[in-house]
Amino acid sequence: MTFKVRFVNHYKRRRDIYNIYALLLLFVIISSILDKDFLTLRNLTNIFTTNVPFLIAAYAQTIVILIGGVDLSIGACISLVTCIMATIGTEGGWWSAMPGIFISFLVCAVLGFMKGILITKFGIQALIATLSISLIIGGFSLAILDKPGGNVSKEFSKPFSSDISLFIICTIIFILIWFMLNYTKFGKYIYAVGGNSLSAYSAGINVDVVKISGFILSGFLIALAGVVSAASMRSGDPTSGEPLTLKSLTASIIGGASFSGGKGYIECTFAGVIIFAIINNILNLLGVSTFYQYIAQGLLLIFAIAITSIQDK
Amino acid sequence: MSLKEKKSNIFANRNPNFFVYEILIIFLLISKLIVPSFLGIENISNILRQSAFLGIVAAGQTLVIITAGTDLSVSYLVTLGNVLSAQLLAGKDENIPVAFIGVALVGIIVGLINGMGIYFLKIPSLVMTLGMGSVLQGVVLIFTKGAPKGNASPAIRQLVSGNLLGPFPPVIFIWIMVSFIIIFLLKKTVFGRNVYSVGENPIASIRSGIPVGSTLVMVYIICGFLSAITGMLLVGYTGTSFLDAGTDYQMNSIAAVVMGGTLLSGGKGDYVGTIAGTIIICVLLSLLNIVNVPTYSRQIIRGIVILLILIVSGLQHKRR
Amino acid sequence: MAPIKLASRICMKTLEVKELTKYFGKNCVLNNVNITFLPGEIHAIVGENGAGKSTLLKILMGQFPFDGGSISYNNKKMIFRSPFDAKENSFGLVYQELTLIREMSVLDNLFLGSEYTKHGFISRKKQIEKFDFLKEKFQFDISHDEPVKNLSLSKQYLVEVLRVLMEDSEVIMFDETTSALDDDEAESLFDIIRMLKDSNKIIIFISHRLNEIFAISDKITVLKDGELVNTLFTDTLTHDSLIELMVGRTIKDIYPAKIKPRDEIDFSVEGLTTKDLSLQNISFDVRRGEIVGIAGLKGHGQNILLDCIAGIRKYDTGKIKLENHLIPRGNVRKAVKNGIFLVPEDRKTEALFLNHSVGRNLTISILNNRYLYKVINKKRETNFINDSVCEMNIKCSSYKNMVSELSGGNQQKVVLGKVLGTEPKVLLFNEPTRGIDVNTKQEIMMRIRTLSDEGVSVIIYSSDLLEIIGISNTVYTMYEGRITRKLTDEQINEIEIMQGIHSGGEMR
Amino acid sequence: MKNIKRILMVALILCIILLIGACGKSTKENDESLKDSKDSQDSGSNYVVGFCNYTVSNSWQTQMEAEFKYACERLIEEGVLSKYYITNADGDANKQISDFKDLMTKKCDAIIITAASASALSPVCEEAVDEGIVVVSFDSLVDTSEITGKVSCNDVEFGEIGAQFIADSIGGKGKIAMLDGIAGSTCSEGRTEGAMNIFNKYPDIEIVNQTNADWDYAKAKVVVEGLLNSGIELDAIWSQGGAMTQAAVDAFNEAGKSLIPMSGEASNGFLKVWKENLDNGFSSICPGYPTYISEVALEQAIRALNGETIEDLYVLPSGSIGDEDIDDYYNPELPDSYWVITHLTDEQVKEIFK
Repeated sequence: MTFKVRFVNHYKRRRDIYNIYALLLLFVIISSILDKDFLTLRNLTNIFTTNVPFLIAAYAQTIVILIGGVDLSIGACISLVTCIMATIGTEGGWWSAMPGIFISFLVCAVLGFMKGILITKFGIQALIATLSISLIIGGFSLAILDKPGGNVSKEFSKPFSSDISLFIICTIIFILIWFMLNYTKFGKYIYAVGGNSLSAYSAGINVDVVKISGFILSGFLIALAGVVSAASMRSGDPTSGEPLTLKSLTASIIGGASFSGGKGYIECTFAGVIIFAIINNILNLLGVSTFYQYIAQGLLLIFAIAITSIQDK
Repeated sequence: MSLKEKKSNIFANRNPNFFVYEILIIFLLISKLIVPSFLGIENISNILRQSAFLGIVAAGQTLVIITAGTDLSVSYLVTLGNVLSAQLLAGKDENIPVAFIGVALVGIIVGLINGMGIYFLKIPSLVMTLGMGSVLQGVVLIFTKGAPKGNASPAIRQLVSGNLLGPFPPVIFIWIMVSFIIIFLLKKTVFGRNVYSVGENPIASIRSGIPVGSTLVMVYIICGFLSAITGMLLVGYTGTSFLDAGTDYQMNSIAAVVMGGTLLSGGKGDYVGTIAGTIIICVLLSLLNIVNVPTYSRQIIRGIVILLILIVSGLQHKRR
Repeated sequence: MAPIKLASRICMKTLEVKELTKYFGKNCVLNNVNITFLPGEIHAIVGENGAGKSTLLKILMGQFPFDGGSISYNNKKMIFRSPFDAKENSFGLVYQELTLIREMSVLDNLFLGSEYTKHGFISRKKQIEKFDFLKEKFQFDISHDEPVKNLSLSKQYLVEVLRVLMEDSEVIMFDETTSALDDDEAESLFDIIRMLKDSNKIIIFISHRLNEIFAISDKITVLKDGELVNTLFTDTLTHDSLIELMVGRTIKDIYPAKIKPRDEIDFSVEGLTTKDLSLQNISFDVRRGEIVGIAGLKGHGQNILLDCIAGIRKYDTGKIKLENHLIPRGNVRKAVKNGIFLVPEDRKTEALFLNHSVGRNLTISILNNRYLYKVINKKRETNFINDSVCEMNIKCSSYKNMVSELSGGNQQKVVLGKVLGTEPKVLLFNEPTRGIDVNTKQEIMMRIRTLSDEGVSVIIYSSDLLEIIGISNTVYTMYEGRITRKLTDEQINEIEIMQGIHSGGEMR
Repeated sequence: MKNIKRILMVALILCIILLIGACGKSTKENDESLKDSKDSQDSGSNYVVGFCNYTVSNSWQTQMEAEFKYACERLIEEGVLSKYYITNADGDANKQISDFKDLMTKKCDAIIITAASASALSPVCEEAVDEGIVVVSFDSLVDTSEITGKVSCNDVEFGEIGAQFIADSIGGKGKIAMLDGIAGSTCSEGRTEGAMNIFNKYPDIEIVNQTNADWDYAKAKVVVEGLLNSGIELDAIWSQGGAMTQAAVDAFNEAGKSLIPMSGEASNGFLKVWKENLDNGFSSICPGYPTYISEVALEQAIRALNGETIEDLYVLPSGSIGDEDIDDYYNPELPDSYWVITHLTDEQVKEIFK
């Protein structure tokens, strides 16, 4: 096989990934032409670091979408975690935050388990099940903190909000998820269950267990997003996570994840998040009226999907 | 065929509406126990008025969900209808035709774009309407410059708050009319059949000679129209317009439809169930408002009740 | 095969099904079935649709529990709770429907559920080694990296088969695996099956194609309505005697006598060509009431041709004319309005609304194409449905039954009833009798024949040559997107057709 | 069908291009203003300021943002400013952090901020101050002392004024309902806290219902209608939003009940209802919550940039509108969503509300 043929074959198989990064590149180029401040190290670092909770939430959403579901309670869960973090172990050193982290992870895992049970065992569709769950979680967040406040230990949040450590966290998380999806049985099962649950069942996979585990895993990521969010805000906020629900969904979809399940890549979701972030960033830098940002985001979403769906045809 | 499939089929054959109405009655009885005056004529009239707004939006949503889609842009369209009609009305009755046409047109155009994107560009409805919602949000803000203006005209106010026809405001009768039309459309017309068929199996629909494209587009147009009109009716309720007039209609309309036994996976369900779902939600909200408990417990109770209804009624069955 | 040889094997690992009984609700789908499967033997199970063949395999595979009797393998009682359980005990089933996951690669599909791991992580290297080993052994050409959705249907079935072979199962079952393959592909599958036979596996094989069964099996078990009719050695049976066992009576000829069509040309296709050359300059005429057969190997353009005529796909140049007026291309609705209707290959996904009632399925096309008013007249609709159910002989307790509850043959009748209601002028059939038992097949063939009597032109593509030969007035053979031969009357025989579909020989 | 697809795609691409064009246009305008300011560089100081707003979901926010805009434009004409930026975080604290950093990227000399979350924005504000940027927080304050200055109009005081009015008018005894804003928001909780401070002093006041009606007319109306029908006899309603009080008055009138004392907020819509119902014996009070708070914050920031020392916390005097002051504030020509305590001129207001 010549190099060209091999490349074409490779491109065909990995088309989604290449396309989304081409789109990302396009956005970077347009943005850097539009504003000279865009392509500065400082700005690029900002784009990345201020969107870490968003990024991790989008990973969580992608995993849920991969198993053929959708999670509209991500935002509410993240708010809940920030509230927990801001009320437990608020003073003292690094280690004082540990109980909060532990409880957050535990709570999110339990919530993930509940969502999984509702969807698999009770057969309630993910959309409506997670919407209801998000109402309930929102209630609990308000019960813990009735308004933004509380305090996250400074010792703890310092390292969590520095650029380098955030970068390291993201890299580790990315590699872990990527490795999990590509090189473990569980990862393959996630794709299989989402792609065709009946086939997966007949291949001897316990579909329900995989789905529930997927929700639990996504729960862990949500907890992490919440912890990072709490650390960067140094406080809790019962409503702060709300916008992340639709944002994470949008980013996953821009990244090419399909609602029918079994299709999507973590590396594409990453690109989706960054594209989303760049749009906000460049519109801010240009000083465009905030009203137009809604329209830009809406059109981007439709635009990105239209391109991929036409290619799929 | 597997045992499981058979069971689910038997279950599906049973009229699901029966169950929703049972739950509605139980709900009303519980309300009566908690708040003795709950079933007074005035309160019923109030709840029905709330249901009318939600019910009209849910009517469009029902059609969309039967075609296996979901319309997330309804809430923004309600808001847009709200601010647009208030501005066009400017407090004068003679402006009603202009306002109605303007609002209806906007609803229809938005529905048309939604439907076209979903059918021709093959964009999943959730994504299309999500994006459209975001665009509409921007349009509302640009249109109002963030400061909504205008007022309801007396006739519109009478329509929603007046009591020309006994204790019930006329808007309830509009809802009843819409209900009849929707039920008639779904049950008795070829269009209704096509809606079900498109939701059940789009490929077979194309090959059976069903005008899939126009059916889908029509469904979204109806949904857009009804949502925008609800926005106009809301002006009669609020007297003026607000930037977040429609926010609640997104989740509530979907919840009402799903509770009413329509599957999100499409092809099944009807509006009769949705009516009960709508009233259940409005009763629940009203009840939670009256009972003096902290906001957080209200939210928790609301979520749990919706989940419980879904679980108990088992209206959804697993789809592979 | 000599019985002595068998006796010597009796001590080997045999699979015994004893008094197996299974109910679906009140329906008894298997009643006291006793079969013994021996290693190194290809055991075919035949019977009409709904005879319980697939159910039997699914029970053996642990997908369904059974209600009575026992299954023992190697003298041990077996109760499998899930397919996984069965797989652990070296049972393997090649399903009738594809069970691959389309978005995943061939390799991931092959090893799904039984991944090779190293330190808990998937070892791609080991998997590729195994894949190459299989590739060598069974001689096929598939790239392990390719997503399954990019493969042709027959390759997908091959992957399906490989999945089972890879397990080194001792009991290997094939549930109508060949129905989607053409003769060549089926033959290469048989080579693989013979190879398995030589390595002393138990092989259970279900097929509706009697030719195949005679070609490959050693023993045949006949099931009818969930009951065991008999188990016999293949060489003691003939086609006719087998059919007699299956349906309980002789069918002299499935295909009704041919009638000479009228002379006027009703429908014509001129120079159909697509850009990717999957169709090249296809031209033919169809007379009123003529039945035209299209023969060809899978993937030589027959599906595309039918899709183009029915308006499902677009062609780039050429014309299609019905009664001298042009049919617009790529528009299903216009085609249907003009009376051109396709009965598709895959009825479940392309023709039926499985969760809607029989009645709704029957009337949906008419409502859209013949009824002029938009409001449904309940009485007229019910009358039509009753007539249709009666006429098509659809077996259902009420027209309100879900179509998904019907058997394959009855589902096909629903599709046919739906199409006939619109009073078509040109009917296209893509594999009209795929997965349908002999009895229903005969009914459908009779129906097609009466239609042509009534002046409907029919175009049929089937991978079953006998069917084409049995019913067609004219046969066109296709090869690489071109029509290679036009055969009429006596020319329609296996040899001529085989020559046409296997060579790029010019049209005579 | 393929053609339709193509057309749709082209339409979409055109939309995107138009949008980018719009962006381009606005940059050009900014560039021009930059040039203008360079011409006048010797005369003025040419600061760049940013306004990090957290939401424009209601008309108060919009009007407040407009006050900032007009003030900036005036200052540009005077040559004090060269450029200004406004960001809007849509209620999302995380997005506001990133918006804030974008403003830093744009090298703003001063940033004024109204925060989505009191503590969430503190770290970035401190970071900006460390870099020598003047940061002034107002309205919804950030929770740190390490910023240049704060401008506040006390929410707690807002709540207290309304609550005191209620307590006085029902004689410190009776059943009241409370209508709150959006649950979990600083503003709403602050006002409620103020109200509770007063109500807790009167043991005879019983709070029979407390609901978050999200400052929304429709929600408040549903709540009040429900209460009226539930048979609870209310003596007063404490509301922390103009639209909510407006809704409550309407609900009472529609039910044919006689009006009870309610507290309100200085929106034109509420003043209208109030004025219409004065004859029915309706009495209310509007604590002042001016929209020009953003302008004050901007002035504070400019003073700081000019090297003056500014107060750590500048509290805007809270006034209130009583029954007798309505005519001074109510403007029948303007829509309900107009906020009457403003520094905008009538023309400017009309431009926003036309």
